[in-house]
Amino acid sequence: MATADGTGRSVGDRIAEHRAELDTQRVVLYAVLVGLVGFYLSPLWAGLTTAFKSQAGFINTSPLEPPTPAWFTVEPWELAFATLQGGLVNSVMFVVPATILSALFGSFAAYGLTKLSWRGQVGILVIFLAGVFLPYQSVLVPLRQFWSIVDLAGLLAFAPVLANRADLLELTITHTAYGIPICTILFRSYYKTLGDEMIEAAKIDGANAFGIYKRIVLPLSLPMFAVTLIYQFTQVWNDLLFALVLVTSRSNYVVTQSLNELQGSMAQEYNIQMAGAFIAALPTIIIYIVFGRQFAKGITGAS
Amino acid sequence: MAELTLGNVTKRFDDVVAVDDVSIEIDDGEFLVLVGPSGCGKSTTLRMIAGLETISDGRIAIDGDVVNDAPAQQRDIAMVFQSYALYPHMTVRENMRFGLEESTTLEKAEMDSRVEDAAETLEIDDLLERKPGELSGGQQQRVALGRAIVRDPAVFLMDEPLSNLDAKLRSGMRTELQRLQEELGVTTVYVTHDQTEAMTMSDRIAILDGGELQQVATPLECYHRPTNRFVAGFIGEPSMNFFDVSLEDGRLVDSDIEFEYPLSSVVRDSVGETTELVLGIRPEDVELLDARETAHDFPVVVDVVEPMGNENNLLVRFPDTDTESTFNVIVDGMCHVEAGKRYVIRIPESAIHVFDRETGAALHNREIEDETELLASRV
Amino acid sequence: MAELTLGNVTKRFDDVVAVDDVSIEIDDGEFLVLVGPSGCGKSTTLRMIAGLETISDGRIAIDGDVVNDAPAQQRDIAMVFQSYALYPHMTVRENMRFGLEESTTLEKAEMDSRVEDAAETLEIDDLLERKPGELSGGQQQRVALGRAIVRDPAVFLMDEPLSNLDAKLRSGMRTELQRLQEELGVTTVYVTHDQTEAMTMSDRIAILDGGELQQVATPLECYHRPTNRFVAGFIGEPSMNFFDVSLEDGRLVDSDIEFEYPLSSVVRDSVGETTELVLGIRPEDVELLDARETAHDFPVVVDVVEPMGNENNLLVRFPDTDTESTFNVIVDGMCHVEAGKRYVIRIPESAIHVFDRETGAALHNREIEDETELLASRV
Amino acid sequence: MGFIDRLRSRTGRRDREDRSERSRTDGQSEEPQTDGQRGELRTDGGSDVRTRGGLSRLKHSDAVQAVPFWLPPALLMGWFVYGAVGWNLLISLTDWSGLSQPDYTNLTLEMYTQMPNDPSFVAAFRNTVVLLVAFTVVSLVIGLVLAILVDQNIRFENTLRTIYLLPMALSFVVTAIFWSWMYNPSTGTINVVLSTIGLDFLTMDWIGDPRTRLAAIIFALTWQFSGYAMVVYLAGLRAIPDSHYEAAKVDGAGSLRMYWRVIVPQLSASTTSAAVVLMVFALKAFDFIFIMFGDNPGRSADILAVMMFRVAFSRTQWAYGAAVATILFLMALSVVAPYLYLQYKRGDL
Amino acid sequence: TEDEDPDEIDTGNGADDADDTGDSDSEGDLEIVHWWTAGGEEQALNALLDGFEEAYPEHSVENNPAPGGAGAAIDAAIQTRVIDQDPPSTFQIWPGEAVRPYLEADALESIDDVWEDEDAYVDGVIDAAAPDGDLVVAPINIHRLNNLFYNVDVVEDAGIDPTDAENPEDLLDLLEAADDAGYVGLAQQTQEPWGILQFWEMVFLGQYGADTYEQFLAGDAESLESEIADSLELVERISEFHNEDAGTVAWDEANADVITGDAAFHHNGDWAAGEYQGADGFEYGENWEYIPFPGTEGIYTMVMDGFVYPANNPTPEATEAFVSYCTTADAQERFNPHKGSIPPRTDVETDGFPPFLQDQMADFEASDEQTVTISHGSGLEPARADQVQEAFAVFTDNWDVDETTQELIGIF
Ligand SMILES: Nc1ncnc2c1ncn2[C@@H]1O[C@H](COP(=O)(O)OP(=O)(O)OP(=O)(O)O)[C@@H](O)[C@H]1O
Ligand SMILES: Nc1ncnc2c1ncn2[C@@H]1O[C@H](COP(=O)(O)OP(=O)(O)OP(=O)(O)O)[C@@H](O)[C@H]1O
Ligand SMILES: [Mg+2]
Ligand SMILES: [Mg+2]
Repeated sequence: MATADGTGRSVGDRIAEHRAELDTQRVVLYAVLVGLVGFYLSPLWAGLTTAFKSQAGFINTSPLEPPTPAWFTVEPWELAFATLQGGLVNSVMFVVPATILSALFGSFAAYGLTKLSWRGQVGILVIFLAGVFLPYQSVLVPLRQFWSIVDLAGLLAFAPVLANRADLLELTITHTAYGIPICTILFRSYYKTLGDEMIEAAKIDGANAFGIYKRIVLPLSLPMFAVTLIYQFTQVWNDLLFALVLVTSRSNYVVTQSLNELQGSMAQEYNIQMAGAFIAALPTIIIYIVFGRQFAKGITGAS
Repeated sequence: MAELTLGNVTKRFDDVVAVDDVSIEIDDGEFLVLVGPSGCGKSTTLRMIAGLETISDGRIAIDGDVVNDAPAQQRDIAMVFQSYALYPHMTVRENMRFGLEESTTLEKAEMDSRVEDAAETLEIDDLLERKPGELSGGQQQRVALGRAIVRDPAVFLMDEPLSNLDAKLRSGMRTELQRLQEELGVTTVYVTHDQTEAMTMSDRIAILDGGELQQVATPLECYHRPTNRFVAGFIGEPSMNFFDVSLEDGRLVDSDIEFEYPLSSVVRDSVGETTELVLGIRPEDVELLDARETAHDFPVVVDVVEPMGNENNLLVRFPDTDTESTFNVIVDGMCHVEAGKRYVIRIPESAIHVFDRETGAALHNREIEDETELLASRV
Repeated sequence: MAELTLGNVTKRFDDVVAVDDVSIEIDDGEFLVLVGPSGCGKSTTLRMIAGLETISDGRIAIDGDVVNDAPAQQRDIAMVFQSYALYPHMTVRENMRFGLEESTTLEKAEMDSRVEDAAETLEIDDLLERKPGELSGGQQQRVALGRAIVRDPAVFLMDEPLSNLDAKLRSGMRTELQRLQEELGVTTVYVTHDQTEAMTMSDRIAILDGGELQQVATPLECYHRPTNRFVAGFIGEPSMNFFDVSLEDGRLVDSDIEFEYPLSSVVRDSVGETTELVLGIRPEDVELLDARETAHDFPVVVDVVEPMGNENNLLVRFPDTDTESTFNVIVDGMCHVEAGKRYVIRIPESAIHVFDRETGAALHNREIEDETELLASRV
Repeated sequence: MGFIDRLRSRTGRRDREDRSERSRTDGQSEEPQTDGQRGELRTDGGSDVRTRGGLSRLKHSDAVQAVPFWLPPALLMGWFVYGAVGWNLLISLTDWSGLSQPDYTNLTLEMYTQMPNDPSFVAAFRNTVVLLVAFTVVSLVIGLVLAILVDQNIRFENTLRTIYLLPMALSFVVTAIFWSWMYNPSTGTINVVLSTIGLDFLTMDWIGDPRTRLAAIIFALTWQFSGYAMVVYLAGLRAIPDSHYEAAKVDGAGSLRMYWRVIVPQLSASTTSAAVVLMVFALKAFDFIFIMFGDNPGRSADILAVMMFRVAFSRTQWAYGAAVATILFLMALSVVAPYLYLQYKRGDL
Repeated sequence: TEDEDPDEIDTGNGADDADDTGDSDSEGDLEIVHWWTAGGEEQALNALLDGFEEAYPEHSVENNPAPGGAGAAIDAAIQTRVIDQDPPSTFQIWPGEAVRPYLEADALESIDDVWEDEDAYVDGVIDAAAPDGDLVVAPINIHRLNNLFYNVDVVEDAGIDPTDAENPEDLLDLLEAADDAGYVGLAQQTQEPWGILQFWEMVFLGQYGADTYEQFLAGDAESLESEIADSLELVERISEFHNEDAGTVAWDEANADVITGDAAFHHNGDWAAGEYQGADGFEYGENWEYIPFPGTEGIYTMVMDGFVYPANNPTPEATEAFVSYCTTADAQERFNPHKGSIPPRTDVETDGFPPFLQDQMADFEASDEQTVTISHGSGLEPARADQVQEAFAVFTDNWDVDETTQELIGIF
């Protein structure tokens, strides 16, 4: 038998070695993985324990220790919630419509650009795609200018309920617009996987472009809507920058602003801040845990 | 049901001419199969008929009405796709109803009854409430057919509808499709690259190559009476053997290998003045002997014997040539042939084809007894 | 080069027994083809030999050394994958060198010369600097082969290496592969589900079904001397026709269709006491006549005629049976048969096989003249 | 009589026995179907398939039918993205500052020419580049390692993947709060952990000390986004056929060498796409720094995004802020444009 | 129970004419934007608003706090609204140069007419309230910045007497002694640049006096190069005695070191005293004390808050009333004890104030000079102030005296 490696060691020797290697390798692998879990979770864990500690408990214990009964308190949560309450409601009020609108628009655009074939769509697509990567700072000043010229509150003066929420409406429109590129890309990558033949079959079956969208593409997009909505919700919910610039009245503060306020107040009460951080992050964490797979799909679809 | 006419149809994609001046008249109720090598323009032709692709030149008419500019939605056609293209979110029933809902104003009850009738015919009536994802390939195939049938279109178009099925299922569906088309009598254009399908299903075969139509004829006509070398080589598996020869003194000669094949006057006459020729003979028409007997017998070396059980596939070559220039011979499976040995083959003159080497045109095709009977009609 | 022994090898995946107690001795330099229906355990067997899958039971030995527990890296094997598994970021040269670099301590120059030699043999020496993405399917296939060859391993393993190629290329590669293996004389195990490959390339065929080994024998032995009904039905295309019959008074009887087939005493004897039988006859062994002459002739209706040019494929059935129970008959292409008409078929006793209906075991196989010569060796 | 039977009877085809008699002409001998029969089935007069004019052709062309779908979103997005970028450019050419409205009559490049002399800009620019490169590289490396570890057929794979990716679901506001506390030199987890495991000498004032501040930010951002790189790489790894691993094994390569020589080189597409997205995250890291340090993080951690906000919104030097924003946009473009071009070349668009 | 129907009050308070009432009704609420959202600040504002509503029951208030980063967030919000000419009724601002951009944009109206008792104010306050000569911002409180707080026990333990320190250099000796005794010398935060900026301002003021400081504010930094460098160097040397975590903590965390007895000194505005008063068993005079920052005796460095009357005012009358009210003794008496600051007026009753503030009020009245600060917005217009902040952000990074000196000079 031609042993190509020239070592000439018997097969039996090599086997024994191999077996032992295998077991230790697995043990090390799991140890590393668990260590990494520690690394990724420790800030959250430390934050969680701290949020349940009194100020004294925070000072006197190490951050990773769970609170002992002596230091245990839920007061930080109550205080943080009191501060964030308004922001939470406001955030929900603009994040939900912004998310839905940008997903819908994205789906429209992707359908128009993918499933109906015509020249020049790549050009337009590139315009959409480049929008995904826009740093928001580059539009901040004009954005502020734009919304001061377009006086939504004034336009809506006839309906005071809306006029009072003009800031949130501005945020909704703004986030919708800036969400369109990524939603378009997400839907497009999905629509590309839908067979052309299916669309052609529908055409031959007599359906027009709108009918095809409504009866074929839209129902088939539902899983992608889940992905897009989840992704977009997280993005919009987590944003601070636009809110900083566009929201001027405190009654319209969104949750990230309220959370910042919690941090900005005079004394550094970490326990309250941590509780606040968890409260503000709760919707996204829940979504993430329940729809982890779709979330991952969303963020990777962006590339 | 309708007549379908392609008149000088051409399709250009940028600089590629995908379909080049193709004219075919397809009769009402006829089953026409389009075959040809990959990329020859089969799908493009079909898609132009369907209205999925614009027509660069020429005209397509259904029952005399030119439909060049009608959108797919308004041509009265139904198409079965290679991938079936079923709507995955709809049940079988909804899939089949979709076309009716979109293109007619039928009443619900009528739609349902049509769908159910078609489903019964196709023996998928118990699957009506399932989604395509829950069906096997063959069942999906039937649903795709059903979807086409319920619309009662003027023309059926099918683009390799069986190619996703496994061999066994394919041969079953082949028969069924053919039966159905005959029963319904709907004019059908069927694209395939599978010879068996082309030969067995069609009323006529249209053979395309490089976008150009080569021949439109019944299957056996194409097999036995090819109009040119391309068709002769394309139809038949293993394909016809070709030898480049020159005509010298009424004999076909390949001077490199001392091959001389005397021609009878009949063949001689049909060849005419052309001297650069190609001799064609199908593998199954070559006979294997132990010794030379006639002038049409030649010594050969058997290079490879591929026993298939029912027959043996031989790769043989003339002595003193290299392994590159082998040709195929098929002999009976019970006949024991040894690789590497010398044998004698006979190329019967009754079975030879002769082509013009330059144009490829067939100058002489083989003899057939009972010719009209064998070729004229589809069996 | 080496001998390869599989001794009672079993592979269980959770509750699936993928390979069940398989024993094969593969000789030094032999070309063994593993065939069987999809999911029968072919790939699993191969992967166990390669060391890519652990062995649940039994042992695998290369040249007498049991390698059950050796990792793939340390078994002296090379494998050609169905997908070729070329490394897309390396040039052809790098692909071919990779195995040498990883598993030997050869000098650079020696590696290069080996790679170039192999490339020359495979006629890919002008492709050495290209990346796999720039090669056609057939060229990739060759590179994959080359990668295996340079390593000069004890055993070649190939898992459907040709299935990604188109028909024409496949038959070319088939011959080439076979020639190469003969030249190199490396013990080879080759998995395929393609009959033609199995029949034409192998020294011996091993047929698996449901993880169990059915038969290991030369191709023609499998074709003409199947050990059981499964093998008889699996080998041969179109496959053997089977009829469920009972043995009554020395005749094979199907009372439903008034079928009576008298047996000669030779056959009678080989059948023994079993009465529930299956009669087998290959399509090409059935003869088509115009009128009954012997007791082995039966009236039939021809349902479908599929003209293939060189032959006609008939679907026939006994009168008064339904379309479900047709069987295949192959007749010459020049023979004009009309669908729907009645004919007579002859089932020659010399060509019949008889199986035990319950166990499937072959009780009688067909007669062959020249038996040893035809079956014993690979041609 | 069923629909199919109607079809059948219409065709005149009866039963199978007759089939062989059928010749090609018998189709023509049948009664032609009346137009009315089909016409009544159609809503749109579809049986009328005579040639229509070019207008109809245009109306039915895909290009025209696509317009209502993509144009409205394109306009909305186009205005807010490209309109705003253009407007921003325009503002950057004015000398607008303070609390009045801009004056567009006198446009100069002055804002740009003063940049090189502004140490604040130079520092922010340098930090932005450092952040971009270091953060991207570190995240990619960690992501790749994570992906390879997770790809080892491990148990609880989903759980682990979820955990590694979790930080990405959180707002910068939240993670900045967590990390500013993690980095607290006396009570923060990092130093507490370091001293409990006896590495006291490593404890530092991570975000107080300018030498470590940017590194600390990068580390925290890596914590947040390496999971993303992992997910991308995991997808890349999964796309490599098993047979490549197996071929390498059979070829005699050990695990490490297999990854190094066969697997990792095949992940270049994943690397590019992950790198681009990570860089864009880095350019957007404003929220994080703003929460941690306010709008004045010091030269050691200032980045263009923060500087832009500070200059424009704290100092009301709108034109200069817009100019900085333009530079930021150009940086993003310089990352994205080659990527898009590459994608286009590869035919992935 | 205090929420009585406004109409009822209206009728009961017949002094206002019907037009007024009608106007104030159509005017809507008085929208006040400020950043006082927590603790004593919130209480102080509420006390002020209560007083205002008592005095002007016809005006109702819409409290619109915009907190975060001591004014950082308010900037963006207010600026936008001012640019849009949609300002709130009134908003909080630092009297002094912070007002400058609004003046330049003609965004503020003069409040000369509604200002009550100009005589009750010292010059420094009037100057800050009228940067261009017209009064535009009504100050409501004054914090003092030039305090040096210390822990009495620590100081005694270290054997030092803070009152010995006559100038900033002397402080260095005190810190050294404290350090020798094992204490943190100076509890400080350097995470945000204003901490070290305000400290430098005190050092500079202490070393060179108010005139030189004013010269710097006026923009003549160039001729002060060596002074600036010297003062920076001293700051740098003092930084040796900072708490270790100065770079990561907020000021109140640093200040906690003084309360716990870990640190000897803390420099800050008198808001720091709020922390001491909040700590149990930590009494003024007994456990903690303060001195004016060494070298700044007789100077009162003011950190004020005030309210303005924006142009294009949505509620002119209510705003007028509110601004006017802010200048009254009543308003300032209500507001300041909670806020921990002193009233800008010198005629406010001291009884309601804790002893520490009473001492401060006395200092204020006795002060020769009142200066403004860069670190809290009143000394320089915002754009400059922000650049100075940035320069100090750099300084806390590298403690490079020369570089920072040049940068400071370069700003003007
Ligand atoms: N949309 C298109 N743009 C450009 N060229 C095209 C397009 N569609 C087809 N072609 C070209 O037209 C020619 C014919 O293509 P077609 O799909 O009709 O071939 P086909 O006969 O159906 O082949 P196959 O058997 O592989 O399906 C090919 O050369 C193909 O490359
Ligand atoms: N990793 C696995 N886990 C569980 N079952 C498996 C696994 N691999 C194969 N099997 C099962 O083992 C059986 C044999 O599989 P194998 O891949 O060997 O079949 P095969 O003969 O190669 O089929 P094919 O022709 O389709 O490649 C099948 O039933 C398959 O489902
Ligand atoms: Mg095609
Ligand atoms: Mg397999």
